[in-house]
Amino acid sequence: MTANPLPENRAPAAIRTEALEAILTEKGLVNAGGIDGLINRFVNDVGPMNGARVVAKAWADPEFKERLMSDGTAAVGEFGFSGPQGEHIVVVENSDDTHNVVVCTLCSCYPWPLLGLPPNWYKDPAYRSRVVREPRKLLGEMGLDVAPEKDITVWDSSAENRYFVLPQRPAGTEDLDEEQLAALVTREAMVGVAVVQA
Amino acid sequence: MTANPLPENRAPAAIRTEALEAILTEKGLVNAGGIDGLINRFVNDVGPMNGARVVAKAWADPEFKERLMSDGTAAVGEFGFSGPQGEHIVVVENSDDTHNVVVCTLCSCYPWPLLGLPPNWYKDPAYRSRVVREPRKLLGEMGLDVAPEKDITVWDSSAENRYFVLPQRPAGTEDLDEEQLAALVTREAMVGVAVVQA
Amino acid sequence: MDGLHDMGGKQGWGTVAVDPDEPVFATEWEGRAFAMGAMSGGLSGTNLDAFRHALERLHPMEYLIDGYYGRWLACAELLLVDSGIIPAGAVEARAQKLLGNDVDEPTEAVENKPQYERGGGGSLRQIDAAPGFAVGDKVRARDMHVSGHTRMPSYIRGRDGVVSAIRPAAVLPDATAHFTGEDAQHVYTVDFDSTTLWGPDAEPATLKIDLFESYMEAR
Amino acid sequence: MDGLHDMGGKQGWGTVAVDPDEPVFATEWEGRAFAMGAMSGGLSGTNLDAFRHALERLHPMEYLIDGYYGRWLACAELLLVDSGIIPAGAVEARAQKLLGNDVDEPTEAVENKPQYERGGGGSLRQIDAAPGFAVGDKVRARDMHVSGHTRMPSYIRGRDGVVSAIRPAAVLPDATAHFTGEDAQHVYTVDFDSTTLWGPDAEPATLKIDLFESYMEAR
Repeated sequence: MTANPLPENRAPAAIRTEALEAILTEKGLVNAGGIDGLINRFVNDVGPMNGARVVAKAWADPEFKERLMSDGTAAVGEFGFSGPQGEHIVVVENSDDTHNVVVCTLCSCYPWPLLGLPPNWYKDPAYRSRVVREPRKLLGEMGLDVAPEKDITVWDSSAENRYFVLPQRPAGTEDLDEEQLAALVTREAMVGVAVVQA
Repeated sequence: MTANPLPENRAPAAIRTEALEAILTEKGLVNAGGIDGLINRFVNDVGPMNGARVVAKAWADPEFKERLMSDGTAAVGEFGFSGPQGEHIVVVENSDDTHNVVVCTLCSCYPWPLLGLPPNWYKDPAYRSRVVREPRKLLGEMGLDVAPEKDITVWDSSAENRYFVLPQRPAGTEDLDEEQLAALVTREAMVGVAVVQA
Repeated sequence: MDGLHDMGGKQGWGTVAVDPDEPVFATEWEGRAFAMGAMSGGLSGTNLDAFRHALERLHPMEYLIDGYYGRWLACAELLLVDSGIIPAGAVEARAQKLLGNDVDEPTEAVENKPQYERGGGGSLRQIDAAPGFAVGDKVRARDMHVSGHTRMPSYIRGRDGVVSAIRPAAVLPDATAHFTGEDAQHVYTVDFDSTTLWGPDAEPATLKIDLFESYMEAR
Repeated sequence: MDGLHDMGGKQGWGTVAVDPDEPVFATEWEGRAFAMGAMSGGLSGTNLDAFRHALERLHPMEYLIDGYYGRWLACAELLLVDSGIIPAGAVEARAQKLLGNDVDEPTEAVENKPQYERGGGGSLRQIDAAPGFAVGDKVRARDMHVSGHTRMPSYIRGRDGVVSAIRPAAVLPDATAHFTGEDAQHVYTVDFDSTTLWGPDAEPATLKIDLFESYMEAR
């Protein structure tokens, strides 16, 4: 067999993970509590609900929106959203003219403090390869038909700037408060593969 | 999990091969004898021993060598070597100035009538990717140190021409007959990743 | 297409070892997969170029996971399914049955072989047109973006070379793989200097590659 | 490096489906592999760029076979082995033991962390040099052939674009991943028209990508 350098009876990833944790634990370099804490943070504390609050506030508060667009990092810092993969946040706004969509073709860079860890589709080679070459077709396959009159702008996160899409506020949401607005905002809309629906 | 579209409990290749053969046999499209015959041909009848005879004759018979260099297809046809992957044979001669090496970067095209089916190293992505970019380094890793004063020419078999390397005749073989010479000639030497040694 | 198969110059594949004594087929199934792969073009009513394109159409994981003859097996199945000789999923279903699992096998497929004409056997053709390029001509490999089958590898795209030989004319794989005709063309060997391809620090070498006339433009 | 990771514009990867309800980690091991991957930079005395380069150094099969967190696990192991925190082969040997197989575990490694200085936390830096390019400048992505780590994807190599924003200066990953210094540079967002990248038949779109100053040349 050519091309596969992995040992034929290699242990499954679950067992190799257990093995690495055991080795590092014996050396006193990690402990289960530290690992559990990190997992817990990304399962429960950080995720798209952060970004959704930012979007809702930007829709509800024009002054905040102005701050957000001119210095995304500082504006999301008002919520306490900062940390790894959030050194420099740039917010890009969808409009009637332009639809924005974000990718990292080289790995899977993603604005962790606002959206948590990336979903599978964002990490999938099909997304990473195709969205820079045939974005409209790919978005259509993913369930978003971008209106023909809209231009598409694709942001490839090749350095430490993290792009965050401010979706368009859907019609019929004039009476909702920030919390209600935030509940409408999906992860997919904040990356640009969906729009927000009322 | 991203990137792996294969069903998790997919049957091993050996069983899928058996399954395909069973289905095609039931339809009367293949039979075991035909399959066995094709296997037998490439295991026993066609292989590097064919090319080795061509090389030995070229070393021993200057007129044959002239015919071989000017029309490889016709010259190897004198031995009855022809058929699939041998439509147009081009022989390239190693010299004190130039070392030739053959690859197919896009698949694994190879002069079947002269060399049989390609060996694993020829099909390996490491060979296909590296020999066009760092041939001297790769050949060194494969055990062939090309003399620094020799130029390296790499032939990428991107169309239906099949390249065949005529190695240099080693010193000390003046008294050998064609059969003895042929016994020295390896598959690797006829692709250009080795030289012939006495 | 810009697929995994287009390996020239790519990095990260490691090293390669020569085993001078390796058997032609490492296992019984490899030989049988080879044989059925070799027969699949005829059985499916396709051709060699369609088989090569089938290799390119495999998902990269499928391309790699069972090695070279794993690819042949997968391509045989792909062409036979495309042409309606066997139904999609039939091979895996039968394999599961062979493993003792109780699965339904798909119903029969409807034969759907491609309809096209060939101008002869094999790939070489005699053509009337005079060659557009001569030995010694400076040429550029065109900056082509072909989503289907092509025999122009990406590593020479847009790079300058010199014609060193005129080869027999041949059918254009970009056409025959898709059954849209033969478009037979002159074929040339074009020489590229390694520094043109890989930058000034490249290992010195000459790269010779065969190009169809429509892949080339004059410089 | 021209590796499998450099996926922009490549073909043959199929389609992608969105599952809005997918869990953060599909399995227990994915979460633990993530956590150890996140800690591996600190434990090995390396950095984020070295981690990204470790992803690129995985054999393509390793890159793909266990998905995203499989890559993180493999990278954690690679960096820890490189830095002599654990011996090569230790993870697989321990895993085999956990599976009940009788194998010898390798002896201890010798710590060998890279020695290098950082000019601060994170990747952003203040630099004195004035930006070499201004918004509106026409530029070309240099025809670079980097065998190590780089953040210049191959699909813009040699293509023309226009600077649309100046971003904060940052350390150059091509340097920091290899512990050869920081080489902090200005970073620009450069706009490319899709037809410049993929030919005249490309879907209309604007591609915006961040480039370090040394990746660019004036047009």
